[in-house]
Amino acid sequence: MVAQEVEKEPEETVEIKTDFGPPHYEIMLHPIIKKNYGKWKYHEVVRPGVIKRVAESGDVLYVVRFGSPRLLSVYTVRDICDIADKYSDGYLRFTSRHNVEFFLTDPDKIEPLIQEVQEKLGFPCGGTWDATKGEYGLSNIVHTQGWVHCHTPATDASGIVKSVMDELYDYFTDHKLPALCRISLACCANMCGAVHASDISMVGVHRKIPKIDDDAVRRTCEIPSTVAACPTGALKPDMKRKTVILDKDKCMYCGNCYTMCPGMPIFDPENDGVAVLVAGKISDARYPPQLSKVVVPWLPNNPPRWPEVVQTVKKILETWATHAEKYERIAEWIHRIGWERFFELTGLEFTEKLIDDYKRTPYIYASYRTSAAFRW
Amino acid sequence: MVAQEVEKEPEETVEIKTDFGPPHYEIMLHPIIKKNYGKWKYHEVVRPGVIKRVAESGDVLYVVRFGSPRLLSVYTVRDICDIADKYSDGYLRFTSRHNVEFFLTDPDKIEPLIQEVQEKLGFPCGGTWDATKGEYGLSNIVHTQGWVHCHTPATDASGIVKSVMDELYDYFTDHKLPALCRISLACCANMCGAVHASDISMVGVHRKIPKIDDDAVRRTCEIPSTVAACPTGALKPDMKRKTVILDKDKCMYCGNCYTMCPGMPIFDPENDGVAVLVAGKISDARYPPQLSKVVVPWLPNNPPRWPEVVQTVKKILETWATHAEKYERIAEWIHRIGWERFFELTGLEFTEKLIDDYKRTPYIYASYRTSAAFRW
Amino acid sequence: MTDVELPETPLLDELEKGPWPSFVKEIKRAAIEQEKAMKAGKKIKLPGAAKGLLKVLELAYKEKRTHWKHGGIVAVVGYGGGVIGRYCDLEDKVPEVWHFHTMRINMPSGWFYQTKALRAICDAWEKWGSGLTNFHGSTGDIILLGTRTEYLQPMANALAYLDKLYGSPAPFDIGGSGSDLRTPSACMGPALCEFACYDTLKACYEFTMRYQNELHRPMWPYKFKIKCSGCPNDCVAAKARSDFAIIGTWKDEIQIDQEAVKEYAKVIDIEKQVVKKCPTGAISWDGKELKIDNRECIRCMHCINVMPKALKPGKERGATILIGGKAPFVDGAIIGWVAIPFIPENELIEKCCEVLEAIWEWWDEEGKFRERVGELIWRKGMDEFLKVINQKADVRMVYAPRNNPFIFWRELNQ
Amino acid sequence: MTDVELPETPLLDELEKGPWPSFVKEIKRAAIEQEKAMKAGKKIKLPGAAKGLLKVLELAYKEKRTHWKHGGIVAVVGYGGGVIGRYCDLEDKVPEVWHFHTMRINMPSGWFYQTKALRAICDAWEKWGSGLTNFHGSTGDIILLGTRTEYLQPMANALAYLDKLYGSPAPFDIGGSGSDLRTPSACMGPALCEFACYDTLKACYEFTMRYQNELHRPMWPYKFKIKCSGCPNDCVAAKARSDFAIIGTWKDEIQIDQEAVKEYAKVIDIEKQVVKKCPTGAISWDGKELKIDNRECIRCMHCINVMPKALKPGKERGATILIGGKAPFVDGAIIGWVAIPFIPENELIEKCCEVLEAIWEWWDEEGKFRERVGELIWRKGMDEFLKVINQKADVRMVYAPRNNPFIFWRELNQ
Ligand code: SRM
Ligand code: SRM
Ligand code: SRM
Ligand code: SRM
Ligand code: SF4
Ligand code: SF4
Ligand code: SF4
Ligand code: SF4
Ligand code: SF4
Ligand code: SF4
Ligand code: SF4
Ligand code: SF4
Repeated sequence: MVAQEVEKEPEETVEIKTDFGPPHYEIMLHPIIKKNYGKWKYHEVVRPGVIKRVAESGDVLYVVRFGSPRLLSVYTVRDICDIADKYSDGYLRFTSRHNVEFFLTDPDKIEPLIQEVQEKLGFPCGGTWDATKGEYGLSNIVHTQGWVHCHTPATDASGIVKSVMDELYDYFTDHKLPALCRISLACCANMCGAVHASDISMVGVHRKIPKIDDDAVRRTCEIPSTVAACPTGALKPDMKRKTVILDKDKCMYCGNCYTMCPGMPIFDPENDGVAVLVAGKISDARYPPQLSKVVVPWLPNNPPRWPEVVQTVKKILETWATHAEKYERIAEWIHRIGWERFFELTGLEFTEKLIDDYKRTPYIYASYRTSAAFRW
Repeated sequence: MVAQEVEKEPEETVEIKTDFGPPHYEIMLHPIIKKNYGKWKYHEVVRPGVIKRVAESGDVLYVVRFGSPRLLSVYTVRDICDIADKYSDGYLRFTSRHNVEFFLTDPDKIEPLIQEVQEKLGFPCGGTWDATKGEYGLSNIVHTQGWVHCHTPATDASGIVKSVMDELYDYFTDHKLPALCRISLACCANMCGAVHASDISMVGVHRKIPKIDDDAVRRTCEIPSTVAACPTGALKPDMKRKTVILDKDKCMYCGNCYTMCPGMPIFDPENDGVAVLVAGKISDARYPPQLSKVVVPWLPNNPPRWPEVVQTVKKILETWATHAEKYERIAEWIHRIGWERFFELTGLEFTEKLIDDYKRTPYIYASYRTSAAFRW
Repeated sequence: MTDVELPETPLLDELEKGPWPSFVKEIKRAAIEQEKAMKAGKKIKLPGAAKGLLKVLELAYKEKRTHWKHGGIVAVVGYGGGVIGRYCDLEDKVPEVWHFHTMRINMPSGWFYQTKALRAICDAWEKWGSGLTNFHGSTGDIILLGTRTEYLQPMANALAYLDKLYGSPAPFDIGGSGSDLRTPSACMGPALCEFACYDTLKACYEFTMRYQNELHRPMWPYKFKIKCSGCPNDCVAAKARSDFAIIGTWKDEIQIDQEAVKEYAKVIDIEKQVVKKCPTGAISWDGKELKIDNRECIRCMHCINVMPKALKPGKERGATILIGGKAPFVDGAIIGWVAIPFIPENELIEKCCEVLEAIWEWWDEEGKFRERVGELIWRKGMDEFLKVINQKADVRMVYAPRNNPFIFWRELNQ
Repeated sequence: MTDVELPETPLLDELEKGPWPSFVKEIKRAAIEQEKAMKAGKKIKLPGAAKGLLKVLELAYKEKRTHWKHGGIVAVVGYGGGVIGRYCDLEDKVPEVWHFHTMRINMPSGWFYQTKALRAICDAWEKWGSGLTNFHGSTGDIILLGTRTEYLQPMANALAYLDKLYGSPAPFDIGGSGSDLRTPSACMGPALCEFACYDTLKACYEFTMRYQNELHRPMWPYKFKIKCSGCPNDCVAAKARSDFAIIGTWKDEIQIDQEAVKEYAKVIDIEKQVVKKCPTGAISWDGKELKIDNRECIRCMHCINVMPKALKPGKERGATILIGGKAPFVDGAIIGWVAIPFIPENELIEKCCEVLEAIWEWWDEEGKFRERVGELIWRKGMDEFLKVINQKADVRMVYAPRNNPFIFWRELNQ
């Protein structure tokens, strides 16, 4: 006991402190940002990855953006800090799509910064867009844990993202797209990557019913809540045997039951895979927000580089980029050309799998306004 | 017995004959129509109510349309026949909106025909439109039985139709509207008038729960099918008392149960009334078919002339007619100006009653294509 | 006329005023003339019915409620449908209309008539019924409004022998009601309209004749309606009002008569009225030539509607089938949706029959009591429905693909 | 670097290739550097975790399946959420990552940092965890990926005293997980963006601070997310990804600097890029003056986005609240819909708190287990919801009014 006490770390002896909350954002703001907070006049895109921000005060700040793998070792984070200290007065931020941004006041430092980041971190400069010109870069892919950390994935996250971004790299570093295009990935239908409203998205899908391990169910699961978790009513309690019974015709392999009950794992190496969705949108710009639509119901898991998924995403992106008008996001483009043409141009096949048969969402939703766009 | 047999009518002695079907349409066709069947070249609207049809053969037929009250005594039908014999070679037709049409080969007979119909029948010539010029007449109101014959109405049909058409008479006899406008009426939510896809429609609505007469239920109703008929699950069987129990919070006064079971009448003189819907559309022209939308949840039954209903319909029609562009039907007009403006311009009030909360229709329907408009 | 005494109807009298033709006048006319005819020695079985209706209706107007009661089952021999039973809840007060059943009579395709046929119907109904009609009911039938149970059969017989007994060019048969095939209807189509992409009258007639049994003997979960429109203008509102809508259309190029376009250009603003209004921007007009990019055209009809002399549907004609249209009970109002994007004209009737029969068999087996076919498809899924009708999925069946990945892979889980 | 031995990972190695930065490199780097640091005498509690992850991940790639198991409940003292428990099903083979729990750390509003803060986190996590992070998780937290149960508390303490123990400018607190308020997030808003219609960072911070209890102690039917976007561009995807989305907007007229418009006219095609793309056709441009019919403008942002120097949101600013956004389980994916069309900027935070509290109380009482608030509203009706939040119905809450007349008139039936 004594020996142990001697070894205690400071973290083991402090008093428990709770509910103090995150740091106040103000202390995290670069002085120029703090000074001009709420008083920015306009911005201009200087080159892919570099946004010049001009304040009413006349102050100018260059925000320089770099792609990140999101999964970072603390050693790389420290390298990032070194660079921020050197170029950015010790301040930086991350974007909502996990890119890193540095703040420069001296335009002459932009090129050296880009050089140094590329050399030290290997992070590309880009991910921005220039709405004035109507020229768009592709940004980072919002994604999830996959095989790195989660227990329900039907596919990996980081590996596909890496493979897709390798293939679409030039779209990140340059402004070659006609409009905003947001790509997202979620490794299961829980959709932590919020792929349900992205221009292009990939979602891990299971295709086999969960394997019920009666023993494990008995040991680890609360049967009523497991049964209740099934959206399609495919599960029934078997009170006698203290387990659950599955109606395989009703199951749509969502894995919801597995989330509630470890006793019914749903993964299946050969049948799990990736569905591809398109035409989601969130901003109110021009066209109201849209849910993503499934255009490929399943592609195989083919690690380490998922060529089928990568090529499908690329094909969609490039078909769109070739045919769309300026500012026409995928949803808007398809709205103009029709879904008939979308399938024709991309060469994807429309099958009965793509006709919605998920009946739980009530039609009332179709009448609710999902945008802040209105007349007064 | 013998006496009775002597009195028998011919209809009482013939052999029963079934399933011979309606007359073949060909024998009902005017000779010019028969000759040019499928070989019409084009039409032209000569004046409101008169369509000149030109065949590839060069034949010309004038189709002259008259408004009808639909409810006709056999004596009036005979008068119509007299006129058809005189002007139209013994042929005539009715339109899908219950107007009467005569066929003339001699344009000089048009005016005399119109005169004679007006004098003898009091039917106005009109109900047509001229798509070339983009000038539209209002046609007859498709409607239902109401208090004349049905057992479930929440309002009358013919009385409101007469009152509305009296008020909008000039729109029938002239081409004063910017686009097609179809008005329909159904006296209950069964919607026999198919008001669910009309530019303007009136539908009778109940607002009180059915009055359960346990005795009558016992005598006249099949309890399981009555319970099953309720769309909202408001009814439960009371097996002991052999009747049904109603959850008044779930009931939306649809009268579906009353259709199944005479023991629970739903009418209520003071609370029954008329809802007004707008912006339905059926044709594929320009804009896809649309379901009608409720814009006034209730107006009182105020017979014999329902001034509140008449004025509301008129207000909507004229507001639209004043503001819409050519070819812009109500749905299209509102699509352009926004529902905000619709309520503002018409002075109607938007309340929570107009927000959909009928959850039975599945959202999948929102993705099904309800038109024949596609690309090949 | 006024030697016949009518009940006092101060409220209804208000509806005799005004320019639009009055249904009250019609009821009064029937009341008066039928009585006069009887007095004049004509055989009239139900004198006073129209008068009775006036009384009941006046009371309804006063009390703001109906006085009609459920019908119960009334029918004619051999048929299960076609009659709507109706009783009055004022039996003592207005015995004339205690029974007041409606008969639905199958109209000819397109509502075309010879006067001889109409006169015959009038004569028979003057005798056996109230003398009141609807031309037409909103499904399309001739509606004979109000008679007694015992006169249903003779009236049906009168119609069945309308040619022999009343000089009609053909007899008339009963229409649909109850859980059966309802009387199919059709727009005037090729009879009068240059837009018709298939023969609507013929199709309607064929279906009616082929399915006499289905029409006359309710034996399904619920009603089923067929309507035939010759083009996407849909003048019989088939998309909204029939479970099975046959909408004429075409696949190839709109036929253009450039000379005729130039004629129109003299009287209308083609740019504004046609080019700008095309929903897909498929049209261009340089003042000399009208060009249509037929790959972009969605066959909405607008340009053709505006310039019927200059434009015509293409030559590769046929029809689209929309399924499920209906009123809001129980699962909500449905405008039918695409079940078959295109059937060529020459295969149309046969193909429709094949599909109809497959649907009915399935619905008969799977449908719940009072479940329309559209609702059954919602419940079972388009997947199963497409198997039933033996069709492949087509993107034209949807406005957009599904928004969720909750796809059934039943073939992998057998 | 290579004096540390790494497991063989031929599949993962493929993902070190290619131009995009590699997460595999990151894992390897952590494996190597953590071991080196330990060898160099640094206190490292969990050496080999990253190496373990490499092994597990390689196997996952080979077998095409995850090797992670359900977490069970792991937590830190005083908190119910913020930790995702995770175990590996290869306990024997890879004991290094048998426990591999994630900690969610509440980031500062807008993801702004001083390097000092980041370095401090790195130092603490190098010691107590795998040395692997996500900057950031997709809810917005800093994700600390992988540690053992017994190190959760010391790491939480390290963060709570990050200022004192590691020289951070401020301590860091745990974020949300489980059935609680999730860590709110905000777009950069006024910190960098000229479009911000309210102070997103402040709002986000205020909510976070006021609802520490709700954030840290799961006690609701399910999760609840708040996101703050400064304008309708919605750069934190609040509409789709939060139950309660606060979207900045304005009510009055777009501010126009005509001179700046002319400048833009020199470099872009205003007619094509701005006028034609306005969804309501509210803009006109005659080469000299840009006119906006603000009655027609729906504040979609497009014109402002294209010409930020020339156009600005109006002066009467505030926000729209959209309710219900979420992923597809159970009742389907939801993009939130309008609950409150407009709250003026100066009332925004208080009003939101009032509404949030009302919603939570109701949801807590009425919500089923694992029912998101949007789903509860679908179940109960907007009618009831509007009473809960004390709002009047507004046509801006819907794209269109209802299509059926099945309206509840409960007030008449009490
Ligand atoms: C930095 C960031 C906000 C943050 O707090 O982190 C941001 C920053 C800007 N956004 Fe954004 N947006 C950011 C995520 C988003 C998102 C969310 C997302 O991607 O998940 C959206 C909604 C996406 C959607 O609709 O699906 C988003 C939709 C927009 C739009 C709408 C564009 C459109 O045409 O629909 C604009 C307007 C525009 O294009 O100028 C916009 C405009 C901008 C501007 C121009 C605002 C400004 O005045 O500074 C910023 C710089 C754009 C650039 O890169 O050139 N931002 N922006 C986010 C960058 C993510 C990244 O690293 O790529
Ligand atoms: C870590 C994270 C993904 C990531 O890599 O970024 C994540 C990871 C998990 N999410 Fe998530 N969700 C994460 C953001 C989201 C988002 C996006 C967002 O918040 O913007 C969503 C969609 C939006 C929403 O809330 O609907 C999301 C929707 C879900 C759902 C489905 C919820 C639903 O109502 O449909 C589940 C299922 C559940 O709650 O059981 C889920 C459940 C999970 C669990 C806890 C799986 C589970 O059931 O145990 C995952 C743990 C993974 C792991 O092993 O670490 N996660 N999850 C994100 C949280 C990081 C952070 O705190 O910053
Ligand atoms: C006679 C009738 C068909 C029949 O078999 O009975 C008919 C006849 C014609 N319709 Fe129709 N339509 C008839 C009911 C309909 C209906 C059904 C209804 O009203 O319930 C519709 C669908 C209504 C809807 O969309 O809600 C209908 C939508 C059209 C349209 C589409 C107009 C639009 O802009 O949406 C056209 C095209 C046009 O305007 O020329 C059309 C065009 C025509 C043309 C021009 C076709 C032709 O070449 O002859 C006909 C004469 C129009 C005129 O009056 O000037 N017809 N038309 C019906 C007359 C009813 C009446 O008495 O008023
Ligand atoms: C007579 C007619 C109205 C009219 O005045 O024109 C009519 C009258 C009745 N309809 Fe209808 N329907 C009539 C056309 C329609 C239409 C329109 C159509 O066919 O184009 C519809 C909407 C389309 C549809 O089928 O959905 C229609 C939808 C209904 C419904 C609701 C069906 C549904 O699935 O939602 C009912 C309720 C029922 O079946 O119990 C109904 C029930 C009834 C009943 C039988 C009431 C009942 O439950 O007993 C009515 C008898 C009235 C009476 O006393 O004579 N009627 N009914 C129409 C038939 C005349 C004819 O044969 O030509
Ligand atoms: S999307 Fe599914 S598998 Fe991926 S992190 Fe979220 S819960 Fe886990
Ligand atoms: S996987 Fe989904 S649908 Fe299948 S049983 Fe589990 S919860 Fe139900
Ligand atoms: S709408 Fe209703 S009340 Fe009117 S005729 Fe049809 S069933 Fe009867
Ligand atoms: S009126 Fe309609 S909702 Fe009410 S109990 Fe009857 S069937 Fe149910
Ligand atoms: S539907 Fe078409 S073919 Fe039939 S009448 Fe109308 S316009 Fe003519
Ligand atoms: S039919 Fe309609 S879509 Fe086709 S060219 Fe004419 S207006 Fe355009
Ligand atoms: S949401 Fe609006 S205010 Fe916030 S960063 Fe994006 S553009 Fe700027
Ligand atoms: S904000 Fe959008 S709607 Fe308003 S004027 Fe600009 S482009 Fe048009």
